[in-house]
Amino acid sequence: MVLIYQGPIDVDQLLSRWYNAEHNRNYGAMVSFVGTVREEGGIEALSFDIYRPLLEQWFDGWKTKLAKEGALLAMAHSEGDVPVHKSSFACAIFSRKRRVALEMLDAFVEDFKANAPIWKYDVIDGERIYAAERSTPMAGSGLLSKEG
Amino acid sequence: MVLIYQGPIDVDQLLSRWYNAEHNRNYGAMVSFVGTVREEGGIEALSFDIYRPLLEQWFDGWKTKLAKEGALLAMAHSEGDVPVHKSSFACAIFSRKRRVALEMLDAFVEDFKANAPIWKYDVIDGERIYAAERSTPMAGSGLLSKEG
Amino acid sequence: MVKVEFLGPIGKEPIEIDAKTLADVAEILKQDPEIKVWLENCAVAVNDTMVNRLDVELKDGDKISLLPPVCGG
Amino acid sequence: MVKVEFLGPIGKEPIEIDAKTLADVAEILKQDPEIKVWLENCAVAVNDTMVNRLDVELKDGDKISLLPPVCGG
Repeated sequence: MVLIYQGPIDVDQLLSRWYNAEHNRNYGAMVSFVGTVREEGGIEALSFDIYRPLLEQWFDGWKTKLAKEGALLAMAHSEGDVPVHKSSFACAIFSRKRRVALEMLDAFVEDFKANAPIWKYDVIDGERIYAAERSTPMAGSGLLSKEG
Repeated sequence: MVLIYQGPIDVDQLLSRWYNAEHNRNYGAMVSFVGTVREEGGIEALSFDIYRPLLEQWFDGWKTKLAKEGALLAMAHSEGDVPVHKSSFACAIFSRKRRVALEMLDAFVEDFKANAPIWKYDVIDGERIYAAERSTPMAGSGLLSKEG
Repeated sequence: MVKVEFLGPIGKEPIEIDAKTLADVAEILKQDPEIKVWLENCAVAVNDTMVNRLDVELKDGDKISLLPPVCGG
Repeated sequence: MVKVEFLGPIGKEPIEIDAKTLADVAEILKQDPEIKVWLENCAVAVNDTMVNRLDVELKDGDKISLLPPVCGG
């Protein structure tokens, strides 16, 4: 299951929780990624909407894929506002040997960016503005604009 | 500088230290790798020798390389014995955008395995046995066996 | 009747419409200019399963979700 | 005199020898069967700089390090 935080992720507590839950299960490698809100374009925060049912499905697909390689996947994401310099996304992969974890982290994060049902908004002067230019149409987009 | 621990790394404290030192310097991505001693082959621990002067040089080379990409590198390693299920190696890369950090983590860890001047021993029944089969000759090995 | 929900930034309340297939849904949604502009970039799920065919048959109570371009992290 | 040190698992105390180049060092080390077996897999540093030529000239007090196969992490 994806851990959903209302607002920023408590990264210290989260990485510690993941490491301590798994490091004695004989995994040799833990890789992790933490995404932090950058101060740019005059934003005071980013804000996120999540569609949980499809996020869970998408995540379960990856969990199953990694389990076949003997690896374990964990993920957390924020909902609502996350101020600059706070973190909104974290994931970790545990595997027996390093190779699987290192390769899969990159693939997972890229697919996350393209296909996780999460929407991002810039918060400027208290206003929430959809980050349209930085967003990616999901696989299969445009179905309903086709001529029947 | 590489952080050298005598014995196991305190991973919670270390990741927290790295994250908190850097997350408000406007890096958008932190990736990390933690290597943990696996229980296999009847070992009770791994043990490590480090040649610090060359480790620092090797590490500084990578730090400079990453700095050119706007990224920051941190690393810790154990010296002496590290019991099974404890961690002996950790590194983290911070970068503005995720791509540099994700790509460089893999490249750094692979080069670390091949060229960091660290020697590994299995500890079995209190005896320290060089892990010859898992070790890699460094670049340029064999120079002194050449016919002059 | 099927329910159509508009996720994320589309910012529109769900609607109920009469439709036998996704092609019917497409025809109806194209009539609302505010929604029409989103269709080209939206992916579609029926009862929380992603779909990529217009001839998907719908039954009473089905839920259709429109998913605009995403950007997590 | 130059100092030769044997790192990691070679497990031998440093020695001092007379040598003008690394080729001289190679000749001398090959005479010790215990060391000879390591030479094929050892990299070499002079004063903590990795080297890959036998004609490197040595001066009094230089430190030569033999680095056997590594395995960090």
